[in-house]
Order: sequence, then C-alpha cells, then structure tokens
Amino acid sequence: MSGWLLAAAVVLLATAAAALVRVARGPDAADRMMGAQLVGTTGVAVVILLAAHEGNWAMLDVALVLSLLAAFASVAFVKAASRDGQGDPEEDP
Amino acid sequence: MTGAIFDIVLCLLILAVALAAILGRDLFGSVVFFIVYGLLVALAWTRLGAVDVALAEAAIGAGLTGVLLVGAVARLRRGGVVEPTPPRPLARGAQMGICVLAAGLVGAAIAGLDPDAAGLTATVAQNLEASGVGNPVTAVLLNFRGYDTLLETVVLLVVLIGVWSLAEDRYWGGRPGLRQHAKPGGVLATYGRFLPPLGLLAGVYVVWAGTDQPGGAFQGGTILAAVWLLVAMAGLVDAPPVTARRLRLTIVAGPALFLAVAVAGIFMGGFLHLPPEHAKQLIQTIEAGLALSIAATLALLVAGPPQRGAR
Amino acid sequence: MSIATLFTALMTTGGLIFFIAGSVGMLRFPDQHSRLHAMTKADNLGLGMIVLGAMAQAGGPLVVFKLALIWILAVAASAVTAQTIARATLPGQADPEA
Amino acid sequence: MILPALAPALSVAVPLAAAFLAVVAPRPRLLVGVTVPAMLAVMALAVLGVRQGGPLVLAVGGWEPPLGIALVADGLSTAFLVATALTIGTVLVVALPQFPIRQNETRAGWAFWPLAFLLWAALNAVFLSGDLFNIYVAIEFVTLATLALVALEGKAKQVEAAMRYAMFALFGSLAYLLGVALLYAAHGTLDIGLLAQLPAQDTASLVAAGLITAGLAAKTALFPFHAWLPPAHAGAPAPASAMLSALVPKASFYVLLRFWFDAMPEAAGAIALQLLGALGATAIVYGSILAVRQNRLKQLVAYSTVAQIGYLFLVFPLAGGSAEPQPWTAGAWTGSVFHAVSHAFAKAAMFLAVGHAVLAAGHDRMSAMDGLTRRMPMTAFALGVSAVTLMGLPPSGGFTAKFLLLTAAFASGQVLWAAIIVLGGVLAAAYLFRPLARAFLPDRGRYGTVPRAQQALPLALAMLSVVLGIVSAAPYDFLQTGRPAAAEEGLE
Repeated sequence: MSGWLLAAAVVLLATAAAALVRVARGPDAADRMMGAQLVGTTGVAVVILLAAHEGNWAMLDVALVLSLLAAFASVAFVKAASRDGQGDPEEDP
Repeated sequence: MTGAIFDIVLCLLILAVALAAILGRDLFGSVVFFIVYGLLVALAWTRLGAVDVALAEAAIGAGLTGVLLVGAVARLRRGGVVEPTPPRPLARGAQMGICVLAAGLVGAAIAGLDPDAAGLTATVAQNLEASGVGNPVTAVLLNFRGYDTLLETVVLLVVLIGVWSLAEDRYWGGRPGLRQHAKPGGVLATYGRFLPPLGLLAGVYVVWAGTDQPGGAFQGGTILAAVWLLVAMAGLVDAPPVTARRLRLTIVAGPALFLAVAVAGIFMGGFLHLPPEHAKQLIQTIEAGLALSIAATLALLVAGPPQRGAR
Repeated sequence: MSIATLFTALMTTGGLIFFIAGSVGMLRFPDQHSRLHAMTKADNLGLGMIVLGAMAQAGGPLVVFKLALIWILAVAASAVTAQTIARATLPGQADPEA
Repeated sequence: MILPALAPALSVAVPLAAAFLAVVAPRPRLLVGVTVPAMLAVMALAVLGVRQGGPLVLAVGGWEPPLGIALVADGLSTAFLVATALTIGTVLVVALPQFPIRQNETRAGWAFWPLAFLLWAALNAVFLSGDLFNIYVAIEFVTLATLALVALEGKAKQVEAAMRYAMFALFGSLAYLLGVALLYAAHGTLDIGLLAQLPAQDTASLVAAGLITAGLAAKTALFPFHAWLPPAHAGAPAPASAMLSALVPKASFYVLLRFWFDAMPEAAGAIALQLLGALGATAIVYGSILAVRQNRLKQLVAYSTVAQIGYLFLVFPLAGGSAEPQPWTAGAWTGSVFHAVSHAFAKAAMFLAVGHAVLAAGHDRMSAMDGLTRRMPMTAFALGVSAVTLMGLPPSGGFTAKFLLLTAAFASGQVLWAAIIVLGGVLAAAYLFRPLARAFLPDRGRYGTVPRAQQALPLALAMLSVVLGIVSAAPYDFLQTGRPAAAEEGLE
C-alpha cells in the first residue's frame, strides 16, 4: 500500500510539471496564475499522500497551511488587476 | 526505489523552477515561479521529515511572499517600470563566474563532509526532558538557543520600523497601505467572512501544538497574519493608524515578554534560565505573546508604510 | 487485501485521473476560460478523492477532521480563484497585465 | 562578585528594553536620561569584573556550549562595549534636539529613537557573542537597524543608498551563513572556544573561512566592497551617520578578528593574509584619494571611513597566521584594536561636529566651514582634534595605533605595509586640510549657530581619542585580558 501511495505522489509531481509548462508559456498573467494554482493544489495532494505513506500525520499541518493560503496569490493578483489596484474585479461595471 | 524516484523528480522540479524564476524574461512569470518554488521547497522539507521548516516555508514562501511580490510587480507596472534593465554582458559574465566558482567550492566542501555526522542531535535528545517541551525544534528555539530567538524576534521589529520609516512625512499618523475594497456580498467578501474562523483555529492550533509536535509561534503567527491580510484584501477590516498605542503595544508585546522572562531568569539561576519545572508554561506563555506580535508585524510588513492621510 | 486498502487504492487512482486530466486540460485547452475549467476539476474532485483515500488510512478522528478541513479550504480557495480570475479576464476588464 | 557577572546580559537587555519603551511611549529625554547613565554603570561593572577576575563568561540559560550559547566579555569585547557606550551615549544626547517629539509625532522624530537603541543592543550582542551562529543573528540585527537609519532622511537618494547597502549586506549575510553552515556540518559546534581546539585544515573549514571572510569584508566595506558606504553614511542624518561610520563597520571587523585569531587561528594561509592586507592597503590609498576629491563635507568624512577601514586589515599580514607567537604579533593586534577604538571616537566626533556646522550653515558644501573658528570655536576645535587622530599625529590614539602597526611592520620585515601606513597619514592630512583651512577664512553670508552645550559634546568625544593616546598603557594591558598566549608576549 505504502509503495502505491508514494508512486501516486510521483505521478502527481509529473502532472505538476505539466502544469508548470503553462506557467512558463503564459501567454497572459492570468494563465500563469492558473498554472500556479493547479500546482498548489497538486502540492496539497502530494503532502497528503506523503503523510499517509509515512504514517506521519503531523505532516498534514503542512497541507492544511497550503490549502488555507491557496487563494492568496490569486486574490492579490486579481486585486492588482482591478481598476485602482485595491478593488475587486466584481465591482467594476 | 519509488522513494528515490520521488526525490529525484522533486529535485529536478525545484532546480527547473529556480532556473525559470531567475532566467525568465517576464517579471510576473518570475514571481509566479518563485511562489511555486516556495511550494516545492515546502514539499522537500516535508519529505525530509522537517515539518517545522515545511510549515514556515509554506506560510511564508507560498503565502505571504506571493502577496508581497504580486503586489510589487503591479506597483512597478503602474509606476511605469516595465522590466529591469539587464546587466552588461561583462558584469553578467563576471557574476556568473563568481557564482560557479563559489558553488564549485561549496560542492567540494560538502563532498568532503562526513555524511554520518549527527551534529548535536544526540545532545538535544539527552536534554529534551529538562527543556520542558517534547518538540526538539521548540526546545532548541525557545530554550537551548532562546537567546538567538529573542534577537530574531527583535529583528522583525527593526524591519517593521524600517518599512514604516519609508513613509512620506505627510502620511505619518495614517493607516498602513492603501484602503482595500471589494464588492459587498461578492465572492471576495464572502471568502473574507468564511476564512477567519477556520484560519484562526488553524493558527492557534499550530502555535499550541508547537510545544510537543511541529509548529510554534512563528508558523502560527504567519498563518494568523495571512488570514488577517486576506480579510483586509476583502475590504472587511483596516489596520489601525501607525501611531495607535494599541498597535504599538501589540508589536512589542512578544519580544518584551520574552525579554522580561529572560531578565527574570537572573533571579532563578541566570539570564534566560527556564527552571525545568516551569519551563513548559513559560515557553507556552512566550510563544503566545510572540505569535501575537509576529502576526501583527508580518501583516503590517506586507501592508506597507502609511500611504494615506492621518485623519 | 483489506477493504480499506482497496478503497484507498481506488480513490487515489480516481484522484490521479482527475489531476492528469486537469494538467492535460491546462496545457491543451485553447482559451483561458476553458483552462479555468480544467483547473477546478483537479482542485475539487481530484483532491477530494485523494482526501477520501487518505481518510481510510487515517489513525484517528482528528486526522479525518483535518483531512476534511483541508478539502473544504481547498474547494473554497478554488472557487474564489476561478470566479475572480474569470471576472478579471472577461473582455472589457482592466488589463490584468497592467 | 555577583554584579559584574550580570554585565554581559544587561549590556544587551538594557538597550533592548529602552527600544521597546521608545516604540510604545516616545519620551526621548527620559529614555536617554535613564538609559545612558545605566549603561555607563553596566560598563563600569564589566571593566571592573574583567580587570579583577578575567573574562566574564555566561552560558545563556545555563546551557553550556555546544548545546547553548556563551556570552564572553574579555578585554577585547569589553573595549568595544565601552567604546560603543561612550560613542552612542554622546550621539544620543546630541540627537535630542534634532529628533524631538512634540505635540504631533513625526516619522523621523519617532523612528530614530527605537532604531538607535536597537542598534546599540545589536552592536553589544555582536561584541559579546561567543557563537558563530548567534553572531550571524546579531550582525543581521546590526545591518537591518543600519539600513533603517540610512533611509531615515526619507529622500529618494537615501532610499537608493539604503537599497544598495541592502544588496551588499545581503550578499555578506548569505556568504557568512553558508560558511557557518559548513562549519557546523564539519565540526558539530559553532562555539568559538570549542572550534579553536579542533583541527581546521579540511576542505569544508577552509571554504567556510573563505565565505565568512568575504561576507564580513562586504559588510565592513573593505575595498572592493566599499561602494555602498559613502552614499549610505553621508546620506543619513548626522547623528545616525556618526553611529554608522564609527561603529557599524567595526562590528563586522570585530567578528573577522575573532574568527581569524580566536576561532580558527591555524586556518590562515600566508596568501590569504597578504591578500587581506593588500585590500586594506588599497582601501587606504584609494579611499583617501577619493576623499581628497569630494566637495561635500559629509561625503568627505564618509570617504575617509573607507580609507581608515583599510588600516584595520593590516592586522592580518602583520599578526595573523603563524601558530607560534612572533614577538611583534601582540603589538600589531593591539595596534589595530587601538585604531578601531580611536577611529570610532574621532569619526563620531567629526560627523557630529560637521553635522553642527551643516546645521548652522544650512547646507553641506565646503563653504559651510568658512569662519567656523570664530562662529563656533568648539566645533572647529573638535574637528581639528579628531583630524589629529585620523592623521595619526601624536599624542592621539591614532598615533599609538599607527606606531604599534609600524613597529610590527618593521620588526617583521614587511616594510611595504609601513610605507602604506605613512602614505595614508599624509593623504589624510591632504583631505582634511581643505575643510580645516576654510575654517580660518572670513565668513561670508548668514549663518545660524548651535547651543554651546551641544557643541561641547563632539569635542568631548574627540578629546577621548586623544586621551586614549596619552594613557595608552592601561588600555593596552586591559586588551590582553583573556587573549590566547600568542598575543600576550611581545615587543615593548
């Protein structure tokens, strides 16, 4: 079982690598941000698999922090992209 | 075998992302790669079993730094600075030469090290009982080398004063950063209401758990800072003016409490001496104070110097 | 092979499929809004199935609770990201590169 | 004898507490009035304790190295502690009218005070630390406090100077930290006393020594890492410049001294020592020539620091390396420490005095000096006296320092370094003569003035640098307290 979990983590790393190609290529800032967001979620999944693989559940706290802060960079990005830089894309007409 | 493959793939990814962040021509792309780099390094620390470090890296690298850098790029672009001018080829070549040389020397030095040298791990384990806590990292940070940590928490205070002193004189007395706003009842505002209870729970849990398992004031404080920043970005809260007494008390409370415990130790056996029978309570008290001050300081660091009028 | 092990194997396999699909979509889909679609599938379903798989291996209620919390937070983050990025990239919006 | 044992901890704790209070309750007069006398009392305790009982060693928290951190106050650390206390103590009093807190708090008026107290605590932490990682934290603390003080004036130019300093300092920190990590991996301890007992010829130790030296040299502004110093030090407000120029480069130099003479005395190869000496010599000549070409007073004084830092590095070829003590090593070692301390007093005095001249004139062009001898005789005299120390004329501490270094250079047959020392003195006379000569000119235009009590403080500091030369025997002996045998015997 344990070997399977680690193998699954390797596959996830590979999918993260694929998503990184989108970060590199763009073309827009939004594309890069989306790629990073997907890599972030993949990272959460990898940590969960590592924790289950090692039976070290303290590692879950890392996944908890990552998912708690998952939207941070994106929120900062959309705010910076709003009209005055402090707003929200929903406010704009 | 699978473990080795995992490690190799992760290392290659980290290297590729680091190179992409440095060599990329698009500034925003570099920032995104840097955020991903923080995430991958957190994975590496997790894999190595250094959960304390992974927590810090996840909160700082993947969380706060991202917000800071994304905002910085946006400000540069608004200010008209598009891309940094590349250094001259000669300077660039010299820089690369020095870096390669230094890396080679460090590599040679590491190759000559004894891979089985355990450092002070055994000594820490022997003294763990007298430290009052079960997490060896916390024992080192708050007890064996508490003096380092005391100075480090003061360093955070220095940095905040430094950032504040970049304010324009006319804005002194105003609130940090610019006023953030979002559509009332919109997605951001809703997320800003949804997150705090869970974020507060997670932050306090990580501080509390730190005495006996990975976590502690720094990691927990960072989580709290990040949650506050998100709520601020959703336009729901605003920082108090930089001259507010309450705010200033919050940023010095942790270091001051730590210093007070250190000086009180003089009467109990020496500077920073924590008597083993009370060490656990003292460490928890210090950590609680530090978490509060670290949270406030980090949040204010990201918010920046005051940029609007005093009233 | 115990039922828990089987369950974990099934769930992680399912999760992997969604993550692979998400990455392929992120790479191959032609425009931003369809790529956004690919991203959220991996976020919600992929992570959800891996969380379920890990729950079967968990050592106690606190771990199960934490796993559930992780998934809830990730889904919320994904929803916020998807919604706001979609808005920000609609035609007529301020240029996100600016 | 319990009280002197408290001196090391109090040297850091008292300014830290003052800084916390300055953040929350900005009452500079009260804080300076209490902290400065308290720190002078702590210094008296430390000197007393070291004189009577030898080095004061404190294992923080009761944890002995290698697990814990030791604070060590021997002759060398105590000398730097005392020099810091006298310098910063004076600077703070001079700064009182320049950074007032009135009804409405101002940015610089508030920020200066916590930063100054924090810098004081940070410097003391460096001078007391016996642990290389703890030194990293303390040096970083010094750097960040310095950075904030450089940017305090708030103009774009100063922020730019601060950024440039940050780049150099960051490079220095990372190189130092990398070296420290290698040393820990190789030896399992970072305690200076324990490292000294270990063999240090392995690759890791040598690479670590190189990284640590390069990092600290960048922070000390040794040529060719000097470019950040003049804009940073000249751009800060005068009281801040005084602390930055007099003390901050000395902190990283002090760590180099500890590293090469105490932690790893056997690691130094002849080539490395000669290289450090050569860089120091280049700094003396090049910094002086640049100083001659300056037309702004504060720039001139800042370039003079680049040159004067060079002398400090002559200690490496003159006293470093050899495992067996040579008869001249103690003289050279003590000479460089004398130079560090007397330069601290003289440079702080000079920056404060120039600051007063600039305040009175309203600008810092050379003409701010016109007629200074009549308008502000005490300020002019303070400038003259500190110039005497910087040129190394008798009877100043600068003279004693150069005399010791020259003696060592001749005794060890390294005549080239002697020539550089003499040349440096001549060049110092050249760049200091211009502003001093203008002080005797008749003044044209309108000048303000500075209260006499204020003018007296830089003068007192300048006199200290001369007193150090007149009564050099007692500090000479005091400095040897706790030195390894290599430095104790020597030429008299």
